[in-house]
Amino acid sequence: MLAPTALLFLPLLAGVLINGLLGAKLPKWFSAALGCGAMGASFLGALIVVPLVSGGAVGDQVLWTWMAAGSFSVDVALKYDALSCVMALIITGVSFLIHIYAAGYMSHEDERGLSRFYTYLNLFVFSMLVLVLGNNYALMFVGWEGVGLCSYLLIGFWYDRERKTGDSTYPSQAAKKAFIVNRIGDFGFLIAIFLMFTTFGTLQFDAIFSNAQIAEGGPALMWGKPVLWWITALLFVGAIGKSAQIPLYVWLPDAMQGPTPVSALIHAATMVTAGVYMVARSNVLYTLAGTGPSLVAPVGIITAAFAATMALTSFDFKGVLAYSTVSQLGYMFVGVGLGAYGAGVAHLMTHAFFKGLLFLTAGSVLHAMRDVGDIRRMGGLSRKMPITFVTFVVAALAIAGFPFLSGFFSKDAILLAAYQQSQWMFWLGAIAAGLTALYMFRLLAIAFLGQSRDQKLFDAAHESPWVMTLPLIVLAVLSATAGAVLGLHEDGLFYRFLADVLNAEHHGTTTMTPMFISVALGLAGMVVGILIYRGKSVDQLNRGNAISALPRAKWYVDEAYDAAIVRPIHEASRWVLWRFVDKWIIDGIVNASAGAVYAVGGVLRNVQTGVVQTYAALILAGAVVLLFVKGLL
Amino acid sequence: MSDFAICLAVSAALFTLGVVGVLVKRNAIVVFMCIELMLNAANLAFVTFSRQHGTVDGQIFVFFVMAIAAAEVAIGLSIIVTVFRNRASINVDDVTMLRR
Amino acid sequence: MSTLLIQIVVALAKALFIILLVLTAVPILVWAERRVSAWMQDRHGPNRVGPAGLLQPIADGIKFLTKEVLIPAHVDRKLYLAAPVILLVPSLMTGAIIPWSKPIPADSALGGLLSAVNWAPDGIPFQVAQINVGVLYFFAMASLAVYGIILAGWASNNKYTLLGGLRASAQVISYELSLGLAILSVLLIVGTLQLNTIVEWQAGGMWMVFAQPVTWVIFTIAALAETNRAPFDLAECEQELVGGYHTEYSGMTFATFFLAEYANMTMSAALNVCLFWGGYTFFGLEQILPWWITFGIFLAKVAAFLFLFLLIRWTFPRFRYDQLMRLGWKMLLPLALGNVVLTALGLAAHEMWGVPLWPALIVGQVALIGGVALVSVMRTKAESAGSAESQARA
Amino acid sequence: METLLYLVFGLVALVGGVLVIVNRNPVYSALSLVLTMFAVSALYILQQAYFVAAVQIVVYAGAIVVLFLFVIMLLNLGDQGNLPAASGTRRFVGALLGVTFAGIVGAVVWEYASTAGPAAAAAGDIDHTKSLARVLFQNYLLPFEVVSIVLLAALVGVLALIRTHGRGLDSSEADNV
Repeated sequence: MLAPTALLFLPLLAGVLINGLLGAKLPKWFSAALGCGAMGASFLGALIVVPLVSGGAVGDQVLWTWMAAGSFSVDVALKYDALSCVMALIITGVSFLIHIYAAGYMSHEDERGLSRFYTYLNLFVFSMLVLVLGNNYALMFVGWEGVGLCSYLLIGFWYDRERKTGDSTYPSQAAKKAFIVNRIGDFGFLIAIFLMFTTFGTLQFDAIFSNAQIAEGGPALMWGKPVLWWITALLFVGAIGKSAQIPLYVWLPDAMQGPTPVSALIHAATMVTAGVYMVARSNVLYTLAGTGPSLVAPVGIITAAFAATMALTSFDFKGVLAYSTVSQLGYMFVGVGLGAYGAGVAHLMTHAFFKGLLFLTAGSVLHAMRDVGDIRRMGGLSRKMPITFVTFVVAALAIAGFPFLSGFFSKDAILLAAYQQSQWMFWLGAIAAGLTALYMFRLLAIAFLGQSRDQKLFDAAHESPWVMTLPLIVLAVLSATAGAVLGLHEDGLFYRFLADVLNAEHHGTTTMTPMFISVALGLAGMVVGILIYRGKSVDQLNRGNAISALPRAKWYVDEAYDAAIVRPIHEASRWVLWRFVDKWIIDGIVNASAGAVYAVGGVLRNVQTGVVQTYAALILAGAVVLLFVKGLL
Repeated sequence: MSDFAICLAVSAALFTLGVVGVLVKRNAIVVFMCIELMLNAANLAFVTFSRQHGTVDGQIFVFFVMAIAAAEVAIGLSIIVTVFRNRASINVDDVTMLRR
Repeated sequence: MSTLLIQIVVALAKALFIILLVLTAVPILVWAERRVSAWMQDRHGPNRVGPAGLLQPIADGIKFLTKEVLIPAHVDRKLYLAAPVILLVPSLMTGAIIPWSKPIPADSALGGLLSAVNWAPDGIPFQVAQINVGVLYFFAMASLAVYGIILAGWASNNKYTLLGGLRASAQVISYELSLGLAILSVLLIVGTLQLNTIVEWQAGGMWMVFAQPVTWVIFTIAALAETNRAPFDLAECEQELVGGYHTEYSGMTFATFFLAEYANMTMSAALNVCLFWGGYTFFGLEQILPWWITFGIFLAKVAAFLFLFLLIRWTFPRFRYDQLMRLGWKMLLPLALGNVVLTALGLAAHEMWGVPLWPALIVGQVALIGGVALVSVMRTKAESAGSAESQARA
Repeated sequence: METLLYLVFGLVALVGGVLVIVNRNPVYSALSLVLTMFAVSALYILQQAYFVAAVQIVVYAGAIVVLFLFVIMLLNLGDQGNLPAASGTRRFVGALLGVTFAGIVGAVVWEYASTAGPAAAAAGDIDHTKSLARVLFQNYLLPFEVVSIVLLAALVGVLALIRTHGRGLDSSEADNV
């Protein structure tokens, strides 16, 4: 197992080190080739792992002891099982495609920028692999923070871009926002880790899961809830932050300030799904604690519907996709929350394909439109960029749940689970599915169909080079066929593969009803979207109504946070911490100690005569005192 | 009063004389001489204890002290010469650059 | 208690005898020096007072004694007067460890008298003190001689004397090293510091000089320098420093310097004889001869050495100061070091592999001479090449 | 009888030590130092440390103090050599510290000496130069070598210290001498 491990991690590490340390001196083609090559090697490693894992149980692989203090011991150890190798495969595969795509998309950067970009990208994938392959929560947290760091670095990749007029967000601001909001979630995750250590005395997955029963039967920790409930709840707080759920989703739309491949990779396909992975990984705990149906799934379904409304009203190409991502992540949480872990992971995978593809087409469009992301200035692009258009259509159909495309299987598995357990969740999910189809085809209709709204941009638009379109095509094929080929239908290959890890639960009987409802709503959404928005002028688009005003303003969530949290903290910091604590107490202590040292020094300075004999006399005096004391003792 | 005690007392007194000289004298060369006095006092104590214990190790130490004293004097005197060249003085009170 | 007192008396008597011996030798030496120099320079020398001028030194002595001791102003009176004595005393003290003859047998008249108070089966040593660090004692006393010179130079409050004193101190310190190293190889061979044992080791004609010719040369040169004799008399060279450290001295104080110089020479020669030329031994004859004849043999050898010193003085021109330093530090010292190493190697070969001692030592000496020859040849070549190069460049 | 000699030479050593400090003229101080050296050497001889005694004379009297004198004369200080002693305060402080120190050390010495028994029996071996050499070159070989390196370092250090840039040593120093 050591060889695939090395193949998984070492090329990325080498890429990080070489590009990171020498990048500015390397030619651009080399930096790009190095980044992609390292990624490809890692993908190869993941491909090798899959048959090994499916061939038989592969135990944990302990590399070395990371830290040990008393009874606390954490190993750097990897866990190879069905779940982690599926995740590794998705991550490395999609990442590989996006790496290649980025070589075209980022070709306008200089040597420094390009090598920096690939350094971060490789480091991100490395961290992501640590996250999904670690066999304990500590190592998972390392990966968790690593991807958070890379996310921060990549969102702020164009840190020197000025604030655009009239735009509240710009890269460095968005990066900070993402980082800080994630901290809130990480705080919960950390407390959960501490709780697990005090409860189980270890952080290793297997050890915790096999002892989980003990904690479940233990005494209540707080507010009448057992400790396991708190652990799972706090873990989910971490997942909320990382996977952009209500109430911590606000960073994700702003994160679109990063380069589009980054949005595709980190903020659609991989990092944001880490929370889903974590819940799926901890399925034993969630099943025991019962947190899933009571906390995870409701949060997920509300997020799914709520984000869909904002996606429906956004005029930013990537903004629509960002809210769509939030929404789809909500779906995944519904899946894992309701015990349909397989369905959640399946949607994670299909989402990685079609949402990655959507973002890549967005990148392609932005590339053609000189980085203008406002869909009100697009229109009729299908004539200029046929490949992009076709792949976009495939992705849109997949996400809308068009029958027998990949999204159809995964989304319906989730809705089935909801239908079996909770009617209100199912209906909300079904409506959200309809909204999904609606906003995707709204986007399609405005951007690709009809007439051009900005002739100058339209004339300059062109199809992207093959390095960009090739990944589009590959992903389009995957989006279309993944469901059928990988057996995402009930008891298919995919579920059987994951069955060992994910205790699939079956509630009630299988029924086709939810499928028909959601497909009907989806198809309706598609048709309505096309019909309403095709050929609309800019004015018509801008004209809002009472219903659309609130979601268009993003429900004033940012403003509410600003008023409720950010401003009070700012003001308190200003008036209490700065004007009082810092200025009087801390500065007082610092100045007083400095003054004391100065005063003592002023006295002792007289000793420092520079005359050697003074020093000798002092030495002698010391010796005399020592001898005297020694004599007294 | 045994011979042993006499030697030790002489050693202690010599050492004290050396200490006082180092503290009091201004002439750098004389200060060095006083250091030699102190070393001699130590040597005397070494030899005395060596005799008392009936081993020669103390005398060996005397050789080492002498060798180090020779090195120290050579270095010290050349420092004095250098200082004198630069400041035309061998008064230790004039050499106060340690202050800065 | 009384035995101790008598021992002290005997020792004092011996010491007095030796001091008188040296003091008697000085006038003879003065006369000899003047006659020899005259002979070498093809002139008459002193020949008016007494037969062949033999009474001349006595006349000189009377003159010195009666002359006023003139003390210049601005001198440091105490040190000015003490300096000549400080110079003389260590050289006389050196005589304490010289074995002047073979031990006086107990059955002789004098020996019987002495053995009444200090019985020794092997006879009474004609030696004031048989110190077990004998040679080191000589070395210590020799190193003190410099105080007289340096203090005389400083106390006279005269720049010429001061320079003379400085030169002397630097010179003595420099050559002490070579002297010590030369003695060291002798000590290595004999394995003792006691001078009488060293002499006895050479009994039967196995004189050290035959085994250690190079050592002897080093020793002699260094000893000459230590005694400030020509060609190493830079401390008193008339042309540069008027009279050197004793410029300001006159009358009896000056005579004391004279005395000290000749006493130094005598002791140096005596030690040379003891270390390298068998002391009082003479090819085994000392076994059968009475002790006073061996005493005579010793005196004769010393006289021969003194004659050699006189010859050297009037033959060689004086060194320049830098030449003196170069000779001491760059030639004699490395040579002496090499000598010690080779001697030690020879001894090691003798003790470990049973190589006969004398061949081992001789091989070492020959190797040393060969090495010196090689180095000098190479240096000459390098110098000529260098000069040719510089000429070519010019 | 022997104790008398110990007392005499000890006294001489102390007188020499006092003179080193009291004399204003450094030359006299140096000579007083020689006196002390001789007295200490005599104490060594009384304790049958003949070799150490001889080395004491050779090294201290023969080399170190000569070096002192050499430097005093080389600098040719004139009046500057006769520096006045330190100020009253410093003299007082120095004397006070010295007396305190002497008191404490004296008490320790006295306590130790009064409890110490007679000299150990092996004293007969002490005077033997060979046994000294054996101990030095067997038990203390490493320190011996280290000391030789220290001396070498001192040699190099001295050369570095007194080097005057641009001028050779021979020309300047030799001319002065």
